[in-house]
Amino acid sequence: MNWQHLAEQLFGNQHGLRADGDFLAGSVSFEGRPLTVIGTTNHAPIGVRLALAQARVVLDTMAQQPGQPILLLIDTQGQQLRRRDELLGINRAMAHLGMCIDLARRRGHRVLGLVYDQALSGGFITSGLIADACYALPEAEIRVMRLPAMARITKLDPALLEAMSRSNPVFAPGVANYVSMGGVRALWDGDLAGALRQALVDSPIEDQRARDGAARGGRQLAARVAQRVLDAA
Amino acid sequence: MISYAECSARERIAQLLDAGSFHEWLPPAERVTSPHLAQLGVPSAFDDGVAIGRARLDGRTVFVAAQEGAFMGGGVGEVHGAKLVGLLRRALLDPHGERPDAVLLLADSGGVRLHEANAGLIAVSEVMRAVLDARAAGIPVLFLIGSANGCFGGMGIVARCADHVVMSDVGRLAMSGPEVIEASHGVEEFDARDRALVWRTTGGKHRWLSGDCDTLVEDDVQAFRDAAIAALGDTRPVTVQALEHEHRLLAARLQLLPEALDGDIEAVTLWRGLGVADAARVSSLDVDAVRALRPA
Amino acid sequence: MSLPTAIETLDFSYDGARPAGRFAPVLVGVVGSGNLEVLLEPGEPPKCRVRVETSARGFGTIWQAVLDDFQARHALAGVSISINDMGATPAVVSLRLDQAVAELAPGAQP
Amino acid sequence: MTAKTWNSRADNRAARLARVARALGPQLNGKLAAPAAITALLEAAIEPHDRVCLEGNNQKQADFLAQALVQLDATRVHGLHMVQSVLALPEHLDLFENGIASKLDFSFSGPQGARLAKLVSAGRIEIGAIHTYLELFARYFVDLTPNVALIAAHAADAQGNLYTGPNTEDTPAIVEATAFSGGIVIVQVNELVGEGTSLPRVDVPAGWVNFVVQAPRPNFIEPLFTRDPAQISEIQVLMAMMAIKGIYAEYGVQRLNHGIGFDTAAIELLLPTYAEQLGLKGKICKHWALNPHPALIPAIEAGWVQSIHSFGSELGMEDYIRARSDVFFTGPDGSLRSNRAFCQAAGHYACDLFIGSTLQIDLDGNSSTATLGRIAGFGGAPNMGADARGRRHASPAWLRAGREARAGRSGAAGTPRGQKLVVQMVETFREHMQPAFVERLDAWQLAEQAGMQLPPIMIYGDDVTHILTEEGIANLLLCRSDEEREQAIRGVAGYTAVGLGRDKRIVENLRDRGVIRRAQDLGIDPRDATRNLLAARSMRDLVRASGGLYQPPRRFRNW
Repeated sequence: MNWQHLAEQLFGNQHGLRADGDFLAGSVSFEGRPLTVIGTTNHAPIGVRLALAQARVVLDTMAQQPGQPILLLIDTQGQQLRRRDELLGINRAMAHLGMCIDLARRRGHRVLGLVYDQALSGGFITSGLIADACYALPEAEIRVMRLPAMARITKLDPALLEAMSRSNPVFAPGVANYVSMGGVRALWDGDLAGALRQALVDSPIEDQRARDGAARGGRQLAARVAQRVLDAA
Repeated sequence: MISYAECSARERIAQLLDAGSFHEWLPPAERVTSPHLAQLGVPSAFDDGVAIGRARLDGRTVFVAAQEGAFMGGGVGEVHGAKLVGLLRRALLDPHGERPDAVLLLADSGGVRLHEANAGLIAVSEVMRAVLDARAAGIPVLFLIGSANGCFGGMGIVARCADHVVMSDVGRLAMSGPEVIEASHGVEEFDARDRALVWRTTGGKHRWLSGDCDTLVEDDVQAFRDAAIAALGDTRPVTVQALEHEHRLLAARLQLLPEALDGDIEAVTLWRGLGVADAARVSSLDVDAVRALRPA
Repeated sequence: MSLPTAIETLDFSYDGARPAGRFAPVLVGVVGSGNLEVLLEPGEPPKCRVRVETSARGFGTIWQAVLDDFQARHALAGVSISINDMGATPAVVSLRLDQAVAELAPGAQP
Repeated sequence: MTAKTWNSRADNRAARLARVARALGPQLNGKLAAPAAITALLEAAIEPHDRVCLEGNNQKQADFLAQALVQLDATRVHGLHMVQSVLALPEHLDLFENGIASKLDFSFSGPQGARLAKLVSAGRIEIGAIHTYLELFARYFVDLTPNVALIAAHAADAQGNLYTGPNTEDTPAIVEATAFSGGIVIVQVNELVGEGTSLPRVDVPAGWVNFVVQAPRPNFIEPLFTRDPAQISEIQVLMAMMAIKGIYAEYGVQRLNHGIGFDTAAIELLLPTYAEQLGLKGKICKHWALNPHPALIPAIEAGWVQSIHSFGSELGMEDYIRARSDVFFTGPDGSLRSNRAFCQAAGHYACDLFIGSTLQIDLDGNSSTATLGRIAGFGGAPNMGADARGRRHASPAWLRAGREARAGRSGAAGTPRGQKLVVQMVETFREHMQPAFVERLDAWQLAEQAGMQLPPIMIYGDDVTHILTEEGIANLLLCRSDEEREQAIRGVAGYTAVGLGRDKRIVENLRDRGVIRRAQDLGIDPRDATRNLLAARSMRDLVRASGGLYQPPRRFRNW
């Protein structure tokens, strides 16, 4: 779904969300309450510049609209794969973005992520995955990398990975797998505004993803192993 | 002098912390291993590539995790990540009345373990949140980076979420590996075989000069130990003011570096812009000399 | 489904003459390319059991020969040996096994 | 009746020079040709079916001239007979694909070995023979004399004098053979020094050079002999300990050559540590025929090494060599003068020991680096790794090896003489569990495939004196029958099929006689073989050991 269409479904025709290149931002009104929207589009690669642009809006929201909820609209091909960005400390810029979002949460801003197109690895860790909860549209795609590239790097047989990905959500791209592993709290299907309204009310503040993954059967060990560490003599 | 880079994860623990003080949780004999590897023809490791536990550092209680880079490049999988999360939570929740003075993460990781990609990605994000939870509770988190694999991918982000980062000059801290960038944008963009270029872009000296790490040390276990002891009290609350300061710094840095510079001059140009005297000679200088170059 | 790349598991069992007694588990080595980890734990005397999980399939006879020689050197009893292997050569396997035995309590050594 | 012409080669050279002058016109200034005129120069200087030596060895490459040669019009220049040390660049084989060349005599083809095998089996290349370096140089002066030599030097002056820099390598041998037999010498240089400036030194006098062209880029040099100590394994440390204690100390080896590789780098790095502890300083390893291996820096600094003569140089070692001129052969300008031909001669006649690695060894002790589908050639190993039958001067190591080989023998076989120590050092399994010991070398099958007259054996079994593996040292000098020899080899072949096929009783007997010596027989505990014994464990340790004089190439620097 393109972002304009999404914004109209969520916030109506006069949504006030603006694109600056691949960067989306705006203060919108959702059912009479103000909401900060931050996002990217065109499968934007997240480089230093785009990470800082997002962080700026989070900082401004904290300063000017204390407690105002923040919605992150996610469409990224992952981190910018450039030497220049590495030199400039892209990991630091992304950590900064993540820490801004995290601090906003701690200061009472409800932060939700929505993968409306695609989400990949680095670009996802400091957006949807650092929010209170992350949601996705059913047609969205989430992955670390494509199977052929994964096969090349791990030197595993692509046919084997393909076969594995059918039986084990750990390997395969797809929002359903992320739901079953707890990484995505739920899919938003049909009444998107209704789904957002619900999420603003009932998204957890604590990190429940490991427990969700265990309950849904997609990630059996994470919660259990972490608990064993807590219990160990 | 014992090379930190050459040590295994368990050797680092043994050498860095007070002798004999390490008490391991979920040790190898408990066989808490990855369930995802065997079907891919990859053997598992009895500790899933990370040793965690409680120890003493200069007599003070610390929690420590050491990643083993030789196993799957130190990649974070479901179990590996859960051990890190459990360690950080244990520091925070303190169920046994043993609250540590710090959590030390001896990073040696390429980031997400691709063999369990989705679980690894979520796990890294859980580690990141757990690090920030610990910090919010006033427990300092220290990253030590000086291994052969360095600290890349999601772990490169998590490292920058810590209170304090110690690096050696052979350590590397970055996001994408040079091989990945070369594969995606060509050898002209990043020649992964040009190790000098790789280290100018990601290595400890550069991270020191640009302020991306807080301490620069020699590739020596004792030097890492001394730096960790010195950093024990270094708690840095995450506040709006601190993040605004960080934002100004990063935004200003972005302006220092013109686009599309050649790899031969790019790093030196940035160092000059940052006010580093003698920028051209950095590659040939030793750690002591480079330490003195960082602008105040 | 059995895949050609799956891990191969090999089990060996010996009777030994030198009881290892009680000891804390010993771990030596790292699972990395051309390397292995060896975990020694107390077992049922007089047995010395060895379980190997390896990514290099089809070398059962070599493992047998390497372990026969190892047990001929040490004659361990009451030891359970677990190995995770990523294609280590026999020389590295023998070295790790000897390193692990050296970590056993001194009383266990002849 | 016409008079017999006795100066046709000189006449032919004069004709070629005149042709070049006409073709280039103002683009030729004295001996200096414009880079843009390189095609015209080569087409005028080279005649169809010439023997052409294109300088290229395992380090420096006349790459600009190679690229130019490939571009020539094959209707004008074709059927060339290439005589050259190494096939390293793709252009070296492109020449045969596009019809410019048809026949080849060479020594080594490492990186191009697979492609060479394909071209040979497709009938695109006729191979005269595969040589050792010294053997090929020798034939330059007998029946493979080049008509045209295309060489590389660092700098030239206005007269055409050449400075070859540290990587002199093959250049003197090639130029001497060509210039004194009516041939044409064309050189690519990195720099031209202006009128009034003199070269650091003259390695080739102008009178032997016909044309000089400045290449747009410096000639390529491969840092082939740089081994990062970080990659040396503990098994290699163990084998190095065994080499030092079981062979170097045993024979008192003072003059030696090391092959390329991590096995021998480990030995170099154990001299100032393990060998020092054994009290061997001054008793072994004083004189070397060796490239400037960075791994030898700690031993040099610790005072182990008196002299090193080199085949070529090594990138990054220039300043170090300059500052250690007591050890290296350097010119009055301070830079290294290497010379492959002389160093090969030195390695053959003046060294008591050669030690190197191989890929396969058979039950007769024959060893080969040939693998199926690749024609790799030999380089210098067969020359170093062969007994010097013409040697007459004695040394303790040489005499002792000779005594061991001859004890109890009579007649010609028992006549007292020495023998060179030729050591093959291999792990029983290479990576991916490939056994180093085999019943039959791949070389035999390769010979059948490529229609060679002989299998490409690198070092013949009857030249090998010791085989060293992590399982022990087999001293083949002490074997008195083919069966003993076979069991001695099986006895150090470990868990390979060859090793498991040993007769345990005979092998134990050989061990009792000292024919086979295991680590524990030498008083070495394998658990002591840790990387901590290495005098340098990283590239940076080497730089430190050199006092900052060694400047490793970028690809080796992790700082």
